[in-house]
Amino acid sequence: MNEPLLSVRSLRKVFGSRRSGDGLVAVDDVSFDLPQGGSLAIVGESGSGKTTTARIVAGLETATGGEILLDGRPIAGSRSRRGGHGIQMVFQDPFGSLDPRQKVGNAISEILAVRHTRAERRAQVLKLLSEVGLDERHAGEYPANLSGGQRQRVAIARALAQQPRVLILDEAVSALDVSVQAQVLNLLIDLRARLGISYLFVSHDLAVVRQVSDHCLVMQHGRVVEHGATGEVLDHPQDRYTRLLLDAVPRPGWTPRRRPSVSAV
Amino acid sequence: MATSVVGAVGTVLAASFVVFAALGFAPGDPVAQILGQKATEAERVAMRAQLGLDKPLLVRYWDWLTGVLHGDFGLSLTYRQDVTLLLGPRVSATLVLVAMSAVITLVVGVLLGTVGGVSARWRPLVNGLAGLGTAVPGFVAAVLLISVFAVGLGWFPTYGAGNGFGDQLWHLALPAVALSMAWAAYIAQITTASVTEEAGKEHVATAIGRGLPRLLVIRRHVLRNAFIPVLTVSGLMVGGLVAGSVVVENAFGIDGLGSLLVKGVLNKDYAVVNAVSLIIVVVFVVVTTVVDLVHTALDPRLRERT
Amino acid sequence: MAVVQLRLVRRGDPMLAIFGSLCGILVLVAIFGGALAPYAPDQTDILAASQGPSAQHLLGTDSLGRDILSRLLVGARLSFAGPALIVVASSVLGTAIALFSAWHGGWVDRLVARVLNVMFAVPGILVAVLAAAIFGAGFWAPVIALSVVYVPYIARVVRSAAVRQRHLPYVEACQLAGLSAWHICTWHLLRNVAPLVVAQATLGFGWALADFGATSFLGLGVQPPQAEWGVMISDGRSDLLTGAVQQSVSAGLAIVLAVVSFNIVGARLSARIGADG
Amino acid sequence: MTDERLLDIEHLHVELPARRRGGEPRVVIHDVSLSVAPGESVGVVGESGSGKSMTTKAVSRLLPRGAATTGEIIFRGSSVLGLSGRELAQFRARRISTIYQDPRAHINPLRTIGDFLAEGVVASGAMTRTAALEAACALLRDVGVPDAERRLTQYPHQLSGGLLQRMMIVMALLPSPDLVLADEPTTALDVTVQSDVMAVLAEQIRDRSLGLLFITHDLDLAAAVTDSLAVMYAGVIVERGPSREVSTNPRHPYTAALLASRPSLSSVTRLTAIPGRPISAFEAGPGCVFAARCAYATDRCRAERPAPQLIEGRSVACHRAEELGSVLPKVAMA
Amino acid sequence: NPGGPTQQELVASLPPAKGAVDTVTWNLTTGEPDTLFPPNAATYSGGQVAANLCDTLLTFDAGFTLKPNLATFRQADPLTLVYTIRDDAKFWDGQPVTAEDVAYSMNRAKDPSTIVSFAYQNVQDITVTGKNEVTVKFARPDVMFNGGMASIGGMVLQKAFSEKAGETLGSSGGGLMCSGPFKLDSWRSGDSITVSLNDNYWNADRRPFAKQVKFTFVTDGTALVQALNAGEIDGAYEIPPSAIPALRNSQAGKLTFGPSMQSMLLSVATPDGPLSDVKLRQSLQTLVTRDELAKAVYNGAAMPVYTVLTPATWPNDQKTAYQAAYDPFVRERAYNIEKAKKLVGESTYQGQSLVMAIQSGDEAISRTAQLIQQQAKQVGVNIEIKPLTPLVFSQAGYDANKRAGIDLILGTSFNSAPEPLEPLGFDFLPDQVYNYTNYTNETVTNLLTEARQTFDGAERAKKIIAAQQIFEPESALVPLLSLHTVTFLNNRLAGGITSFAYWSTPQMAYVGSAK
Ligand SMILES: Nc1ncnc2c1ncn2[C@@H]1O[C@H](COP(=O)(O)OP(=O)(O)OP(=O)(O)O)[C@@H](O)[C@H]1O
Ligand SMILES: Nc1ncnc2c1ncn2[C@@H]1O[C@H](COP(=O)(O)OP(=O)(O)OP(=O)(O)O)[C@@H](O)[C@H]1O
Ligand SMILES: [Mg+2]
Ligand SMILES: [Mg+2]
Ligand code: NI
Repeated sequence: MNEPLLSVRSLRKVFGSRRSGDGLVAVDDVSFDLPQGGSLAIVGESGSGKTTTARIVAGLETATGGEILLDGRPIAGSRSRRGGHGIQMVFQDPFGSLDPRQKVGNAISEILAVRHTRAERRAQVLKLLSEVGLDERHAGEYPANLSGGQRQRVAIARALAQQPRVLILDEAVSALDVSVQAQVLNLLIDLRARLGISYLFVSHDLAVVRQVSDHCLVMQHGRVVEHGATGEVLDHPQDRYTRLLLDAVPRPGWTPRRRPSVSAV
Repeated sequence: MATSVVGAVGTVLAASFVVFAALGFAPGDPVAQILGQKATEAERVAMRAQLGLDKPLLVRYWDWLTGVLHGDFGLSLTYRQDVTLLLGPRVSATLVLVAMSAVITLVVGVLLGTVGGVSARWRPLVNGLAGLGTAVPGFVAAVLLISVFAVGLGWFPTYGAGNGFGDQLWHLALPAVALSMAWAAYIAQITTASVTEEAGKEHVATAIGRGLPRLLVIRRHVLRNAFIPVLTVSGLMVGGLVAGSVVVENAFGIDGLGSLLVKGVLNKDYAVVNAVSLIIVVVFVVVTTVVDLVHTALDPRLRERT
Repeated sequence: MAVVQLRLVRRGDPMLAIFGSLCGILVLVAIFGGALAPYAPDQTDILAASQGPSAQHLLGTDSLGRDILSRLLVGARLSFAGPALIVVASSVLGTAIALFSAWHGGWVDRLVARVLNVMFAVPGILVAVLAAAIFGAGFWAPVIALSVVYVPYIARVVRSAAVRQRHLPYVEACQLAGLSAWHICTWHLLRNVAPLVVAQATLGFGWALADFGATSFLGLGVQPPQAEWGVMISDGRSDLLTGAVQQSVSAGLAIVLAVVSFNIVGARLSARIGADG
Repeated sequence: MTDERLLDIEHLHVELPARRRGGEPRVVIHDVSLSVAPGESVGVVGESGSGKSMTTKAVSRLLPRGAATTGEIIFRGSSVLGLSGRELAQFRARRISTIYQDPRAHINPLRTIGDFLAEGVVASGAMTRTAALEAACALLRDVGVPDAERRLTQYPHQLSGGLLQRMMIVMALLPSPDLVLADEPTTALDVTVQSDVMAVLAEQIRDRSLGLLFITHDLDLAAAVTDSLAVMYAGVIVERGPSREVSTNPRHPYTAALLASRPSLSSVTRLTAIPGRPISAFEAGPGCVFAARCAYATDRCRAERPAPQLIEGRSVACHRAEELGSVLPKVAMA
Repeated sequence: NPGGPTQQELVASLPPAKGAVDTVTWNLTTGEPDTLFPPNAATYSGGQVAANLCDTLLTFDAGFTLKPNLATFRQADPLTLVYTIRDDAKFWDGQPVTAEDVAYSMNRAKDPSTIVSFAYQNVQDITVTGKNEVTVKFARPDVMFNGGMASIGGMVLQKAFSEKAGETLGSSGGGLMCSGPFKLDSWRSGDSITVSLNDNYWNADRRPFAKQVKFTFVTDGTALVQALNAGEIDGAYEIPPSAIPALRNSQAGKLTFGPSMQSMLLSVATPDGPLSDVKLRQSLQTLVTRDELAKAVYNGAAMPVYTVLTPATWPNDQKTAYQAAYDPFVRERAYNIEKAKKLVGESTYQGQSLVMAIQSGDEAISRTAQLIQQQAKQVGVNIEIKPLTPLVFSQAGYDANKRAGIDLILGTSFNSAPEPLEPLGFDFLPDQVYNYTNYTNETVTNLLTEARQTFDGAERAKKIIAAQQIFEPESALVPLLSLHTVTFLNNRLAGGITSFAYWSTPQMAYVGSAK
């Protein structure tokens, strides 16, 4: 395997009191590689540090420790915008991820303005929209007039406008209805195949993860408990926690099971 | 707890310093007030030195601050006497006025607002009344009340703060009404909005869905929760009433802190202005802090943060 | 912003329509009141002083024989100009502070919050009196003072809205897209809080009208012979005792009407913004 | 037969008043018929906006102000819609209980868990406060909450989501109701916690042989915990039948499509997405509510709304139910 | 006369009271005094209250004739005045009033930090020269000095008490020890001052009828009218003009207009600027309708005046001489719009805006200013009104820097005695603070200086009138009104001084029951 596009080494994030050091450890010693064109999923229960990891990689959060390498070179750890490095992100909430008072066409062309002339921009916007299955009509709409799935497509188009090499998807399909989720998942799968973008795919839905990722990372309490090829991990889980997770997914023939005892909270 | 006290003290210090400094910018020479117009320049310079007015601002502030901490508010330049003596009776007049207004505001505002919030039938009326009420500024209310109740009907006196408790209540009734009108209406609006919002909350739907009696739901789940924002606004209200009292005192010829403050500023009577603003700021800060504490006591979610 | 307002009016809210047009009429009176006034506002006629309403003087005359109706109409200009300036100045300043504070977050935000707290603690009237002492009583003293006093009220509301916007993912998406902080603040945050600012300012206009009138009433603001409603109330106070209430009462009612209209419009606009999400 | 029924919803139709003056009233439930027998668990599955929550609200008569309801809701033989104020309170206090999706929003944050649990039974006069708290403690232990006494003195914000949902369950069971309405009780929870909470709920319902109306958007989950299943789309129940049947052998194109768009945990397959987006009842045209997205729709489907018809023990609202029976893909059991 | 009483109709005092009364509530309309320490009690309120508490060395009667009081005086020579203190006077605490106390009090007043110290400006020293004798030595002869001893400048305090009280003497916390008809009981700051009858008062003529007097501090006209009409307050001096219409027909009591030495005038504030043009100044003299002003703004509580020396300041025995010199000015300066227009036309005035400063917060002054502004506009003179806070306004009174940008000052002034030299000395002698236009005229200077040293009344009048003929035509002062003292007294009471002499006499001693 050639050199990974993105490597994360011993990432650590502590929230809260920096001086006394009694803050909350959200991410603890997380390392992984993301090859060019690959797709890596991070799964785990709520609060396990998935989002935090993704945000650090995107540069929206500062790591307390560890390093992130792009093409083998460390990128500045602080709040410098990683957009320029080819890392883009799609967020979970389809309602919050677009400016409610900006037409979606403008939202995309605004970003293109950095690199393109006005004339190029319009064509480019339409091209990007058609890439995600939308058309000119949608460009003139306000987000409020689009459905959740359409908004999420716009968010993807906007991320694509930057010609990213890594696309971080933080629960990008979790808020969608099943019928729409399937559309967006298909879109993502197609886009990766077509454009060769790498995905860092954050989700708590193991079935979804199975469809879109090559490798996956299981996190619990900020730590990586299992790491491997997705099929392998899901079919032959090694870690106790991964098994617990898998057992809890409803499917035909499944019955809910009570955990031996509820940990005191 | 500790942080809120530190914050309160910081606020008091900062606000009092701002006032202290701003007063220095006002034109006019306080010495003129003391010496009259016929004194010579040399006498004025000497008097200024005697009063310490030639010292730098920070030194003067420090002197004043240490004085205040020892209970000494300094000497009034115009009255040539301890500010403490000047404050005594005026504080009580203004305090009674503000307290009466606060009681009227809270009782009327909360009652009206609760009715408006709980009953959809009465809500338009309450909203209308409250909308009208908030639009009647204290000085307009004062003029209207005087012309109707004092001049027209002769039911109330129009001047002074009165002596003794009962007399004071009687004298301050109209001013208190004038002062509280807009605020009572405002509190009624806030209460209505808050009660309406709280009544629409899901936990209230749960309570109703459990078949709890309506009154119980209103009392336990709607009102108690709805009073938290009302409480916060009440903190601001006390500040507003104290500020509004200046205007109302003027309109009703009451010699209170407000008129003392206005006179003090116009005469550059440093000690008086600083003392009065300190009192006002402290009242405001204490009330906000108390409101915060009550808020914390009412809302368990806040309890652990401190 | 006017467009926003128009669009809201068109969406069919009779209260908003009625009081919105009332506000419009009042503003027109403020601008063109001079042309409508039957007399010059400061034209004295000692022989016709303190008269009751008559055909010549619909609202009677004041103690210097000036036509009260004319003064009321002309007085609208100063009565509105002051609050308008106050609202514009405090909104601009308050919004700028709010956006700055919300954008930076962290200690900057905490510091701003503290400073605003201190500003809340200094009573407005004290600032007004100080301003009158520093700048001299007149039109500008209360305008300057109240502009400062209103800043925390605007800033607090706008800040919390801006913070809410700030944490929406679209802002982070913009950051990731390499857009500058200035661009994001002006093109996205500002645009999204703008309706709130308009609503807040409209509400604030009502309050400012009352407070501005109060400073004139106290003799710290607009000075006679300028026609202004607060001044008129104060002027007419001594006539109350002889039963000549029309000056104070008509000016008082004018203030109440204006404040009611702007308050209702402001509240409706805020409510709509709340409903819009 | 009817006497055996716990709850019968017949041709329920709900209209909400228009958002703005002069607007059209909005239909949110078009035609829903459902029944729950004592001890039976009935699932209602559908995407967002299909009217699931509205159905539960209609049962406990908690619809938004101004809602117009037609049809019938019969509880143990008497009409719920006809209950007087006092009877309604008794009905809500003793006969039915509801568990909501977001326990944090549905519990008063200012009151202790103990207050929350005991309040209902104390107010309806069923128990004294002490007795209620004791009963709550016992129930808490049954649902696997250790340290029950301490929990009673805690406030909602001190508890995790899963724990809070158990409190909801205890609250719902405390007055010993006949019917429990559960509106997406686990949607906000992690899968592991969901499995746990579901297990608790299912066990309690079974032990007490209560009726359960279980609302969810997760077909697999519903199929796993219920006896019969209703699939809802745009205010209409498109298919109703025994859970196992419906989830493995769909007779309505929508049910089938829903199943096909579910990603599988065990294999990577190209998902068959349904084009378009889910709609609400008031957006539907005159024909079949699903017609616009249906791969099998005919002109008739678009013009005429199909009435539910009984096929193989299932009620299916589709003109082409008969002919499609063999066409629609079946789902293999894992 | 719809405008109010003429000079002749003014009432200086009311018929005497008939009997004792328990409490009189009297309002101080200008508000709470700053201090009662006599040398600084130069305000309307402070002086009025102090006059009831502290005896002056000399006194005026209601007609402003100088009389002995606590002392008699002897002009030993032009530079020496000898006061002999009566031996039966006692302080409130029973201690006798001694020459020591008198000399101490006078020296306190002479201290340059006091407001009355100007009255002592020609005094060299003050010494005790006998058991009951105090001698005042002058550096220059000063005919005005004795007049000053009849008001706050000549009030006697007890030395022992005053030294003990120190800084707080005369404040609400410090109190006073004097020998006047009333004792100071209490001063509740912000509420009232209460004084009570001094049982041991030496002067039987001034033995008070009231056991107790309570001074209130209502400044608001509306509130005052209410209180007076309701009988909550028995009386007040200085009733504001705006309250007059409402009190004129009061059922509760009566309004009285009395003579006063207060006047309102418009002064040119700067030696340069458009108003350095004499023609423009003269136009100001005739463009104001003084009669209308007196009527409309002052509701009859004022009377037009046409020269700086107002009739009220003319000494009683020289009235005819002054009147003769006054009349031509009345004719010349009567309201005449055509004449004013012509004068403006002849001047160099180009329509610049003239800034007129007034003290903010005084309603009558504000209205006067508005009226003047309107009338000036009719002859093409643009006046802009600039209200100043009291502090700035009074500073502008003596500090030329603070008058920058101001062309005119509209204000009031009052004389403490009917002494023409008092205002003239301030206004027309070189290097005087109130001589804003730097008016210098050697003849005028000489005449006035001589007059000050001339003890013969007729001679002095001649010199003053001669000076007036010179300065008045080009004067930078526009006299407008002589203001009356307006008094309200409840019908249950009688007696009392209703002229401005109330300010320097124990006026409350005369108020008693009407029955
Ligand atoms: N800004 C923050 N300040 C403090 N703590 C935070 C912050 N953001 C996240 N955390 C905490 O860090 C931990 C990890 O959070 P994170 O959002 O990464 O979890 P997650 O795996 O994405 O969970 P979810 O599935 O709920 O999205 C949580 O306990 C969370 O409360
Ligand atoms: N309080 C309300 N006022 C007006 N319309 C409402 C209200 N609540 C829901 N609706 C509308 O009623 C329709 C059905 O809503 P309902 O909440 O029953 O859907 P649901 O199936 O529960 O969806 P979800 O899965 O999102 O909970 C939707 O179109 C929704 O927009
Ligand atoms: Mg997350
Ligand atoms: Mg729902
Ligand atoms: Ni604390």
